Amino acid sequence: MAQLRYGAAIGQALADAMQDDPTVVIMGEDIAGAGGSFGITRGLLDKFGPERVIDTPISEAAIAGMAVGAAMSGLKPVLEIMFMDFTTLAMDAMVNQAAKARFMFGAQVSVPMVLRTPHGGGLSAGPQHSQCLEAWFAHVPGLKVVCPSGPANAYGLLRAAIADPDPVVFVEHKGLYAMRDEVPEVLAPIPLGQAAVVRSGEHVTVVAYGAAVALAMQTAEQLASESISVEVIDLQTIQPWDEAAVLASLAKTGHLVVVHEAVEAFGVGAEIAARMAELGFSYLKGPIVRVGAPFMPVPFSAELEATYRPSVSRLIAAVRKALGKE
Amino acid sequence: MAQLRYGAAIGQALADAMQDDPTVVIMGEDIAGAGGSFGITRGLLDKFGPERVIDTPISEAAIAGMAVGAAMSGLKPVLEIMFMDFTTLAMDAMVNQAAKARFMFGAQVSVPMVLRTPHGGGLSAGPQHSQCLEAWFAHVPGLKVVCPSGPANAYGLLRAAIADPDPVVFVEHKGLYAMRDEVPEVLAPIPLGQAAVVRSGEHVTVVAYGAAVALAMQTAEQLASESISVEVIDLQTIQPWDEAAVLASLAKTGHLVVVHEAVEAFGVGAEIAARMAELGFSYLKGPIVRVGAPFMPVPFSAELEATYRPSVSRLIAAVRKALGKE
Amino acid sequence: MPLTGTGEDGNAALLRSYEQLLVIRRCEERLQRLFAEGEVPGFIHLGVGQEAISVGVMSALGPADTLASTHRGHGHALAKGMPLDGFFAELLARDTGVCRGRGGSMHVADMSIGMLGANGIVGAGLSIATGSALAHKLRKNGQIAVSFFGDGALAEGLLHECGNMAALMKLPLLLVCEANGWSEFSPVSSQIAFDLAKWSEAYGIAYRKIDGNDVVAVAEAAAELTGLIRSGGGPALLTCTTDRWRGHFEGDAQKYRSSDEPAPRDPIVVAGEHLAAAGVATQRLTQIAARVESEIEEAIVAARAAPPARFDAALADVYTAASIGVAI
Amino acid sequence: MPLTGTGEDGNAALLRSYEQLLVIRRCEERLQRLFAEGEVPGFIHLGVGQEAISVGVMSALGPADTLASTHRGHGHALAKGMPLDGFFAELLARDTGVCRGRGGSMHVADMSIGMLGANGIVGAGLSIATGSALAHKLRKNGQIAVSFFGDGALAEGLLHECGNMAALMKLPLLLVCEANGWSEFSPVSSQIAFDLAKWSEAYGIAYRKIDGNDVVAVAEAAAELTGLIRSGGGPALLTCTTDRWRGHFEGDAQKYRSSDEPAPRDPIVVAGEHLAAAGVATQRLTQIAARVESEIEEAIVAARAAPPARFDAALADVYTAASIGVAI
Ligand SMILES: Cc1ncc(C[n+]2csc(CCOP(=O)(O)OP(=O)(O)O)c2C)c(N)n1
Ligand SMILES: Cc1ncc(C[n+]2csc(CCOP(=O)(O)OP(=O)(O)O)c2C)c(N)n1
Ligand SMILES: [Mg+2]
Ligand SMILES: [Mg+2]
Repeated sequence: MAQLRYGAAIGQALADAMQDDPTVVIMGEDIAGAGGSFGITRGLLDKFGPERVIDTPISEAAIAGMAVGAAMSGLKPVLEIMFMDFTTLAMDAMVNQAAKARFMFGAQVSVPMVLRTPHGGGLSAGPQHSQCLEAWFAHVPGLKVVCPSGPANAYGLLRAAIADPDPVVFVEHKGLYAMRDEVPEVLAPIPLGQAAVVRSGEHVTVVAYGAAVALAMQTAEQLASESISVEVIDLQTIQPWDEAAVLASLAKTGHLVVVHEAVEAFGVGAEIAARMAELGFSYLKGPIVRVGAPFMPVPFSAELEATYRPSVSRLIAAVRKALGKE
Repeated sequence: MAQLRYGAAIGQALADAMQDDPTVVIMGEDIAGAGGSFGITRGLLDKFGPERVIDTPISEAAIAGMAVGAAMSGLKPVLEIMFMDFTTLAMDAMVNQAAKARFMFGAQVSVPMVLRTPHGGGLSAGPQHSQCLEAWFAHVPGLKVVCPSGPANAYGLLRAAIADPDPVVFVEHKGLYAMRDEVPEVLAPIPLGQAAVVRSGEHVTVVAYGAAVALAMQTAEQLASESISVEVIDLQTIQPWDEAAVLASLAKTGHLVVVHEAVEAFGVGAEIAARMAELGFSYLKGPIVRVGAPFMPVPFSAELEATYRPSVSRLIAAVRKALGKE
Repeated sequence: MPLTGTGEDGNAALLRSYEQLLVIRRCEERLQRLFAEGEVPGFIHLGVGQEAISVGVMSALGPADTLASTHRGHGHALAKGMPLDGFFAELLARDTGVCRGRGGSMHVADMSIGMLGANGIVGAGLSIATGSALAHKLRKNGQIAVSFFGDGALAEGLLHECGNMAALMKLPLLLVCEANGWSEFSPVSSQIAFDLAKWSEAYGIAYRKIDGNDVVAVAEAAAELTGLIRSGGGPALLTCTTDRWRGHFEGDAQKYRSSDEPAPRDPIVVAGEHLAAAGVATQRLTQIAARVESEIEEAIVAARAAPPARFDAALADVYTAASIGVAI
Repeated sequence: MPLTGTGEDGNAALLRSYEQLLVIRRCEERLQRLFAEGEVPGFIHLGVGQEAISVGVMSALGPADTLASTHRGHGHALAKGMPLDGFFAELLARDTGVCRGRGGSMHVADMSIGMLGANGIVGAGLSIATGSALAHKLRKNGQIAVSFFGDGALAEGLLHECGNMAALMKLPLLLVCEANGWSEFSPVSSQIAFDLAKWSEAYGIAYRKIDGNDVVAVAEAAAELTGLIRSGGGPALLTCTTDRWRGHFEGDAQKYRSSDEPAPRDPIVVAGEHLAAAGVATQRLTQIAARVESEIEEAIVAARAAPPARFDAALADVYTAASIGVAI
């Protein structure tokens, strides 16, 4: 097993994809010369040159729309939007153009583009540089949404996203960029749409994605000492998500908790809970409990932000609640 | 009881609000001289003049941001975005500015603005002129989201929205504009955040909003003949929504169906179902079933669109499923 | 290449343009009736009176050059070569339509001829065409991309972002402003405060403004500007003044228009005059007109007979490969 | 009003400006240390070297005039009159901060003096200021609004949308471009292809470009342009050339910068030269400097002693009135 950082895994996936496919180009603000605000694209300019590693002006609406047009004209653009909060400026291109093109043009064309963007807090970056907005994109038919939890699936999912013929919103957690973990010797794509059971357990299913997976694992570890056996599912892909995997786990455990860093209300967890409250109702032995951010913008204060973000203690409380052990 | 059309009720609410409060101004594309693409603001230019009824260029990002700045500077702007699909161009202003200002500036200021916009299909307007995107806004702390189902609450909720100190996304259904119904002799604001039990019943709770309320009422009517007694809740406000009202109804009926025209996946119904699968779990006697649009863009073909949109027959099937009577 | 020469042979290109003008005009006139009779639903924006812009610009494009269009895109589609069958079948929401009945008027597209789609979002085509131009440049295929947009669309921020981007990257992009003086129900003069010639100059974008109702003038300007662009000169902007004969969309009562607007010049009449001056017999034009009419009627007959759009096929086309999704 | 006169009295305004320059500079220098020592978290963008723009422009504004700022907004806030206590308390995430510790550096705001907020979204302030200008115009209160933005922000579409809007509606709006030559880690010349003077001319927006490191020059140009604006002339644009002395944000290693950039002119030195030329004694400046330093240290002491930001209060401030929400 080799070791890789999450950020480096993403950089590696970009490099390998560019190596394998000359139509892959990457674009974004300060991604070329400077290697990106988080250093993810460092080295790619030297390797692939300025025609394929493109620094753009601060024009999010245009570059997203350009990615659509380029994807319709033979390229596979991978666009970086520096913070997920700034995707607010690129919504028309993603939602009304990229997501719809294949469907509304009668399957004449696909839009093979990836929008990479970091979400999440922990850096005191405040209300406009920390949001987790993946639920928006998951609500839009035609987009795929992916969120890796560690270096190995960051690599594998990004390779799959770039190879995918459809537009993919690839959500990275900026707090994970420095995370170091084992990756397989031979890195390979991980199919989109498949969850991973990252810890198996008997009593309760915890569904997580992105940075929340580590929380779920810690929670499982802690609860094991109380003989509560937690099964942890890493969703990996948020749209289309792996309903079958979650259902199978729920069938086994009878209890469900969903955790993510995004605001709980109308977040990704709502869909998972709602779907299981329908499909999995007969398996449910207790309430479905969600852990997410409270209903407020992300605060600047480090102290407030720590309270704001989901924690092991909140997740433990949620598991107890789901099990009726409050 | 007087009679009023949905569109006229909205126009009346605008006129009355402008009459009562000189700081209310309305702005949007073709809303002044032309009275709006759907004729909602007709007559207001003559009544209140071009300083308060403002035609703008086709610059959605700017006019939404301007509404924020104007609201921070003593006006109460009511902005029309011609189709909800075009709010994709106004997301930064709504999400990063309007929604956050009060919180992130330490409650120094409120942003008393309303963004009015029509959603929904039925006009063969196609994939970029029919979307229901309210779930996005409901996911953003700081925004309120309202969706009236008929003339009476269109008037009352809009008056409350304009009077409200916080930014409100006021979602109208373009297919309802011509709907005529009874309204009280004396029109008054309807508080935000409160649902209305529009039909009481014993066996199952159907939660709806906007155009889906009429569907729910028809469904209830039809099922009454089979001795299935349906309680229909008109949500009215989607954020903050009236959890207590839904919970009380669920406590009575034990069964829950949620219906809306928006895409089912990651839609408003997901949050309601998820919340009830937690808070109301002990009351639940069957699966929570949602009825929404399938996972595809809104098709142009009238035939396809009719299949796409929720219908009484799909709602009846959902109620049966919820009741275990498939 | 210039459209005009002498005699019938020397005017083959102009005759082709004349035919295209007629095709677009007659198609839209038929659509107008089909809409009025309830056979075509939705929002239909006709470009009657503006045909010379599509035809003139397209005369300077090759089949692999791309274009992004607008809500008023029939002319762009047909001039670029969209087959009549697929066009009418789309408007009639048939499975044989260019978009299999899912897009309709506002989304007619034909990737096989580089027509990247009409678009319901004002201004969106600007960025799509800019991206397409970027692809052409990086792929070094010698192609160019064209963005058509109206004079009302000039207010959208993408004009600036894409103008800056294209100038910066020297992209092979032709911007074509169809200046009909209207932005829906409002005169453009009430919405646009800047001068487009000066604007272009600020970005170093080559600029021409011509009579958009004269297909020869449009073709000449397009030939000049696409020549500049193909030789690596970066983006150019062509403003074509024209007139919107009909309402913003079909069904628009146009109360906002005054009866004393000057009568617009008819691009078909203008083209006919050019042909007459060049010595082409009117009889030739009558023949063309007859052929166009019958081709259109045949396309409508075929569309009517075609199977309707299919829901299952639509659902399967949300993603490219079948994937997990919420079934209806 | 001009900043300069003769003697100490005649130079009261310039002395005030000098003090403001010092306040901003010393505040930022302290912040730099507080950040390095881990006492201030988050993204901190310092405007060291750019102070004359804030101070000069503010000299032309009244207390009720409004401004929308940027991610690099300390100078705008302090020059407009934000109290030092609230400023430092905010950066230290205290309950007594101007934003009660929820906004931090990127969101410092003080509505009581028309400072509508620093902003983490490049370009967003353009539309907020334009809207504020609209409110001033409709309320006929004689006030104007100012939008500060960087030269990198020139690429955003809002520049165009707001420029057009303000020109069209003749809004009382001053656009101030802080041209430090950098857009994060890239030279602006690699991102902006248009000429701002010509651009302004295309929109009929009055334009001046001056040395932004000379507070007197900024003040004079701001006085001229705000005069034009207040007399109903519509929007104006002022480009102030300047230099970003430090990294894009604190912690930026600036590997992209070359060591042979010419040494920038220090706005404080320039202002000091003006004062010396006008006969103001250096001793006077030393006194001011000492006062400024002690006021800043007091503010930091107070901030440190203040209670931390409160979660419950934050949660209660999402909406104006307590409403139904999801509790944590
Ligand atoms: C983003 C967006 N805003 C508004 C509209 C509604 N709309 C459709 S066409 C139009 C006017 C466009 O005017 P112009 O660009 O001059 O084109 P024309 O209709 O004159 O061909 C408007 C406002 C839209 N479709 N998209
Ligand atoms: C919409 C948006 N895009 C990108 C960023 C990231 N960003 C922050 S500052 C900056 C550069 C701004 O340059 P300029 O406007 O010249 O201001 P300066 O930093 O030079 O003061 C960028 C790209 C952002 N905050 N917002
Ligand atoms: Mg027009
Ligand atoms: Mg700069």
